[in-house]
Amino acid sequence: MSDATKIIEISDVIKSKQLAKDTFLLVLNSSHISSMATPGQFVNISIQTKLPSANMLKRPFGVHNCGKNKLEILYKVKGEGTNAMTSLAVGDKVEVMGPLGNRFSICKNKKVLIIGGGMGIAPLYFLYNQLKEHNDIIMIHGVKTSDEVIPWTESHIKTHVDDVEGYFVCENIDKYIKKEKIQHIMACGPIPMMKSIAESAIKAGITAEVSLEARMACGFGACLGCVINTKNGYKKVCTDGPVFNASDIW
Amino acid sequence: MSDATKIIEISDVIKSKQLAKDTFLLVLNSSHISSMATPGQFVNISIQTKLPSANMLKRPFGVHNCGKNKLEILYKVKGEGTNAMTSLAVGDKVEVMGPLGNRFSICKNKKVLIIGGGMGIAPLYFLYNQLKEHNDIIMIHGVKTSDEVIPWTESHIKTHVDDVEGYFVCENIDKYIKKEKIQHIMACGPIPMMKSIAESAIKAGITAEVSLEARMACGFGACLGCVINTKNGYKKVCTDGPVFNASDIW
Amino acid sequence: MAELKTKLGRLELQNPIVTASGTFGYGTEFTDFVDLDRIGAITLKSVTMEAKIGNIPPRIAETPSGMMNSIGLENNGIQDLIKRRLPALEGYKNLKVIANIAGHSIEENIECARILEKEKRVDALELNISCPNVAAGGLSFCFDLPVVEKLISKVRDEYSGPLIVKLSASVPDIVKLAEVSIKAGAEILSLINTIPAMEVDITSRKLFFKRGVAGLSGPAIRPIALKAIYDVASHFKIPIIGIGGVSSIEDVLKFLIIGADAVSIGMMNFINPKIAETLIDELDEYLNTNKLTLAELTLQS
Amino acid sequence: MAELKTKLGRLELQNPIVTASGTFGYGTEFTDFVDLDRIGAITLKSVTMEAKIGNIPPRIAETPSGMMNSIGLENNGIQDLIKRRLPALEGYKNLKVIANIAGHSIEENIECARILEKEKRVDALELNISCPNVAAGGLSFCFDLPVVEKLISKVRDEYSGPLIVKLSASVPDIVKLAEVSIKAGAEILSLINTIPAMEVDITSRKLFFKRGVAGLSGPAIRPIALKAIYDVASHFKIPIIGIGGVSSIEDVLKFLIIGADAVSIGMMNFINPKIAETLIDELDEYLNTNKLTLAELTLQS
Ligand SMILES: Cc1cc2nc3c(=O)[nH]c(=O)nc-3n(C[C@H](O)[C@H](O)[C@H](O)COP(=O)(O)OP(=O)(O)OC[C@H]3O[C@@H](n4cnc5c(N)ncnc54)[C@H](O)[C@@H]3O)c2cc1C
Ligand SMILES: Cc1cc2nc3c(=O)[nH]c(=O)nc-3n(C[C@H](O)[C@H](O)[C@H](O)COP(=O)(O)OP(=O)(O)OC[C@H]3O[C@@H](n4cnc5c(N)ncnc54)[C@H](O)[C@@H]3O)c2cc1C
Ligand SMILES: Cc1cc2nc3c(=O)[nH]c(=O)nc-3n(C[C@H](O)[C@H](O)[C@H](O)COP(=O)(O)O)c2cc1C
Ligand SMILES: Cc1cc2nc3c(=O)[nH]c(=O)nc-3n(C[C@H](O)[C@H](O)[C@H](O)COP(=O)(O)O)c2cc1C
Ligand code: FES
Ligand code: FES
Repeated sequence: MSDATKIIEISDVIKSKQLAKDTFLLVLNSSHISSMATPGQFVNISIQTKLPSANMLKRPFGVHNCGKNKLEILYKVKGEGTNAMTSLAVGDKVEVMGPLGNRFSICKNKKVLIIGGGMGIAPLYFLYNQLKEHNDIIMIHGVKTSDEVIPWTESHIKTHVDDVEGYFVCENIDKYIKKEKIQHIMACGPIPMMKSIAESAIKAGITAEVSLEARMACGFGACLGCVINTKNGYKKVCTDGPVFNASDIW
Repeated sequence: MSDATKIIEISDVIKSKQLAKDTFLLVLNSSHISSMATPGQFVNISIQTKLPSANMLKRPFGVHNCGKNKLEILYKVKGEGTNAMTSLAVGDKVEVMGPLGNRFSICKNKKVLIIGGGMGIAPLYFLYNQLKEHNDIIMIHGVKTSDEVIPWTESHIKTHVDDVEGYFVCENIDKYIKKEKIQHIMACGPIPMMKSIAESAIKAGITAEVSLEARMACGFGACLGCVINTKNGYKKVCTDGPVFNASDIW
Repeated sequence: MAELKTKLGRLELQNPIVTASGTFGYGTEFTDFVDLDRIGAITLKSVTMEAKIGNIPPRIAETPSGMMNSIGLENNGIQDLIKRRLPALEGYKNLKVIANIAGHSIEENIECARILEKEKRVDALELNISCPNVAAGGLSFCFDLPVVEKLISKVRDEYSGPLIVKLSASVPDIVKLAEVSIKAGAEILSLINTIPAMEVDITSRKLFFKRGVAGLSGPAIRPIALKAIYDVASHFKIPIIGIGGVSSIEDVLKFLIIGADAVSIGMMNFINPKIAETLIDELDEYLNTNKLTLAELTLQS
Repeated sequence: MAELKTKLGRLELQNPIVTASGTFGYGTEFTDFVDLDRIGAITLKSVTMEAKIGNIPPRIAETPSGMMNSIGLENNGIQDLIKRRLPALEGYKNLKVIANIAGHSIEENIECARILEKEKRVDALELNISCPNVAAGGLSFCFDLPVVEKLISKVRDEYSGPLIVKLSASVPDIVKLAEVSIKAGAEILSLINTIPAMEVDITSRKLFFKRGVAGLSGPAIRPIALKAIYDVASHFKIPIIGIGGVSSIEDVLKFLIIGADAVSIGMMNFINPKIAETLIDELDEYLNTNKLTLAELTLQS
């Protein structure tokens, strides 16, 4: 469990921009969280509403990127919470709690495969930026359909589009690990994809870290709502994760 | 009961402006309601929120003024609904149901006292504009404190400020009716004030109409939630009122 | 167009969307907003033999994602229903009309049933034994199973059409209550009615409602309604009209899946008077898009 | 500063704001957000003799103005509580700590009480007989009054400190349940626990929670909690900790006025982990501004 102090910060929206179908980038002004967050950690966002009677649970989002006084969230519209977030405009205030959860490990001098499925890419962007100096990284963003392609300005992210190139993960990952001599995998995405990656890693005898999701009420270890089953029993995604060693789970 | 067709209109906010302490003017673009509404009628406003889970009841407001394609609401911030309304900005969409309820009568060639207590002034402004041509009208807006004074641009509204000039209604209305030879009173405001006006009118042998409020769920006669006690039993404020003959009630 | 026809025993609806008693007036209040003839059935406001003045106001309070009411069954009596309300609904050939009776005694309910037996515009009778807003009858019936049994069987004797009994979830044992109701002759069960609850006025430091108790409804109570429907549906084969906080097509689906055969809209009619029609369209669309039939909307294990 | 000291029988709190079991972890999870030493009392997550793994996920669903949980009393067992959790709370001299026990049998509760009797950091014991999320014990206790009586009196025999019994509103007769609890030795009653409810997953057409039933809490249930508190408070003189959807100072006032002597915050701790401290400040301010004392916050007639 990370021991950094969690805080609740009132942030200004600096930018809110649609990047792809149902996919938005939210840039927040943040002093504390932006300086404390590490890759893999997440924040809890209060859904903005003037109506206290809504009383909605906070929504968890991975830290997509951090800069000086700047915190970025990349999110997909799923239900009413994320839908409400799309109407955030520059200057609006947002309550952000964080940083929460554990980070991906700090690795060095390795050939690393960073792979994100769908919105799983969100926390990996921050991770890449931190690891790239000391590692040789291949980064893949897998999306189902062409309209989900995010126009990355950075050339290092290879986008794989299922409906154009065929489903990537299950069939190709084994070959890929061999061909590219991958030593470590860091991944985030849907459970079936994470599981398949974990199995490939085990088969190849390499290590893998996966970031997982669960329904949360608190985000900081108090409600016991976010458990997932691991080899050592239930673990809390919010404080024991969201990043787990794949071998602890599958 | 008015037989005009009620509709639900999606209106654009044309203007939202604070006029006094907690007092706002909301100007909406409206084609149907603005052309059908008559003085004393009200509309039901959906509190704007992106969150369906709020599920708030609509809020009733008197029609403050109507122009071509323009509907004005004057409101006071009371609780979460009206508080949420203050964040409406030009271009926002608002769902408005109306016109609802009954109008003040159309009188002619009379010396009329129009008197509004607090936000009770809201529907009377529209009324004045319609009656002024054919009647001799005195119009008073009573407020409790100086910060509630609305800077009317029209000279016909006399504002009476309780904390400066002393409480107006109970003590002065009898004298006023006599002195000004009032023949008919049209009023809207808190119940004790309406009652006091009704008693003065009866004493002076003149007629009075009062617009009343009640907690509403529907606004169009379906829930039976908005009743008030009259001499003929419970009546619905939403369809039998909000305008009542004072003598039917007290 | 998906097939939306719904059979609740002998009561056949063009679709499974119903409006709940007390939240849809007598139908005519809504004609500016919806085409009544498209709705499966409307349930009229509860009626009693004589006119009933109802409870002292205030009668309405808003609560988080819900509302409370203390109407107290105000109505103009059964003769007014017959003379003014039913004739106004004559023109709607596809709409089924459910009359809801809420006598304060067994006798009064028998009388109401006997009178409505003769009314052609009444397609089914709903016996309300679950209103929390009255001193006699109402919810208190539900706490006395022998009385429930007697009440239903007597009403059954008088009324030959489809008989619906409306239950509350706020009872010691809803499964037992359903069992007794079915044995006594209920052909359809509708549930749930509002939940007894309270509100305080901070300024006066008094109970907000004069009677203290009022009935809670709306989306807030939906998870409680779902459980009540599940409890009954998983024990008995009887047709169920599910009620309680329905506000969206997702809710309609949840109710149908968990065991309701039709879904009734209450409080949300006030917030969106067009909702019944909208939900019919959305249900049609959902079934088409997902290539499902109404019959397939059942709980998977 | 208004006087906020609150006596719940022998249990004296610096103010009437409490946090509810299962929604405040073991206190330490919240130290980044609140000063624990300012809170009246915190109630620890329910504990059992042995570690309990809890229910299969998903365990959380959001509902309109509320949430459902199916945690299933996951905890590391009473020894872990004593060795790790209680010592971490040693430093807070003004804070009262309420331990909450939820054994699946009378015997297990007796054992827990006997063990906690020796713990100085436990200022009061709350006996949870109302959890809807377990197969044995929990809410099922509440349906068997002789068992309630036996359970409470046995625990009473083992534990000499202030004994709180936590009730559910989802019982046949809460007044009767309260009566039995008081007779058996409860010194303080806390109410309400979560309400049994259900949720459906539309896509899979399955019940959302593996156990089907889960507990509903949050502002949605507040009007139901207010009624339960009123029902008990208007019948008995026993101190009451009011729980159920408290989210604002207005709610705190409503609970105190209707009959609670202290107010416990549940779900809202997740949405605003600073809420307990905020409400203490706002209560102080309200009393000052309105020149009222806590004792004057009672129901007027
Ligand atoms: C640790 C963590 C990190 C995440 N990071 C991101 C991210 O960077 N970008 C992104 O787009 N999404 C991310 N998610 C998923 C995101 O939290 C959900 O998509 C979002 O909460 C949906 O909210 P909603 O109101 O739009 O959906 P609704 O379906 O209306 O939400 C209803 C409830 O379910 C919960 N919920 C719904 N989907 C999920 C889910 N997949 N995981 C957890 N809870 C869920 C909501 O929080 C809410 O309580 C993350 C989830 C977790 C647990
Ligand atoms: C026919 C009619 C016309 C009205 N015209 C105006 C107007 O022109 N300008 C204006 O400022 N106000 C007017 N009001 C009062 C206005 O409706 C309330 O102030 C408003 O609903 C408060 O909403 P809230 O969410 O801010 O308050 P809250 O107190 O949070 O509301 C809680 C609930 O109580 C209801 N409620 C609260 N106060 C009142 C009230 N006084 N009357 C009826 N219901 C209430 C709300 O509608 C809501 O359902 C009118 C009321 C009625 C019945
Ligand atoms: C204002 C109001 C009045 C009601 N009147 C009646 C009634 O007369 N008879 C009846 O059986 N139910 C009555 N009900 C209960 C509803 O029919 C329905 O069972 C309940 O509101 C739950 O549904 P909902 O949550 O969708 O509102 C009333 C409900 C409301 C809100
Ligand atoms: C996630 C969660 C876990 C809970 N766990 C317990 C528990 O272990 N023991 C207990 O007595 N009550 C438990 N409760 C019930 C709460 O203490 C409280 O009684 C209930 O949530 C109602 O209060 P609220 O509406 O303010 O949340 C739990 C509630 C929630 C939401
Ligand atoms: S979200 Fe509450 S413990 Fe993880
Ligand atoms: S507000 Fe529903 S009848 Fe008047």
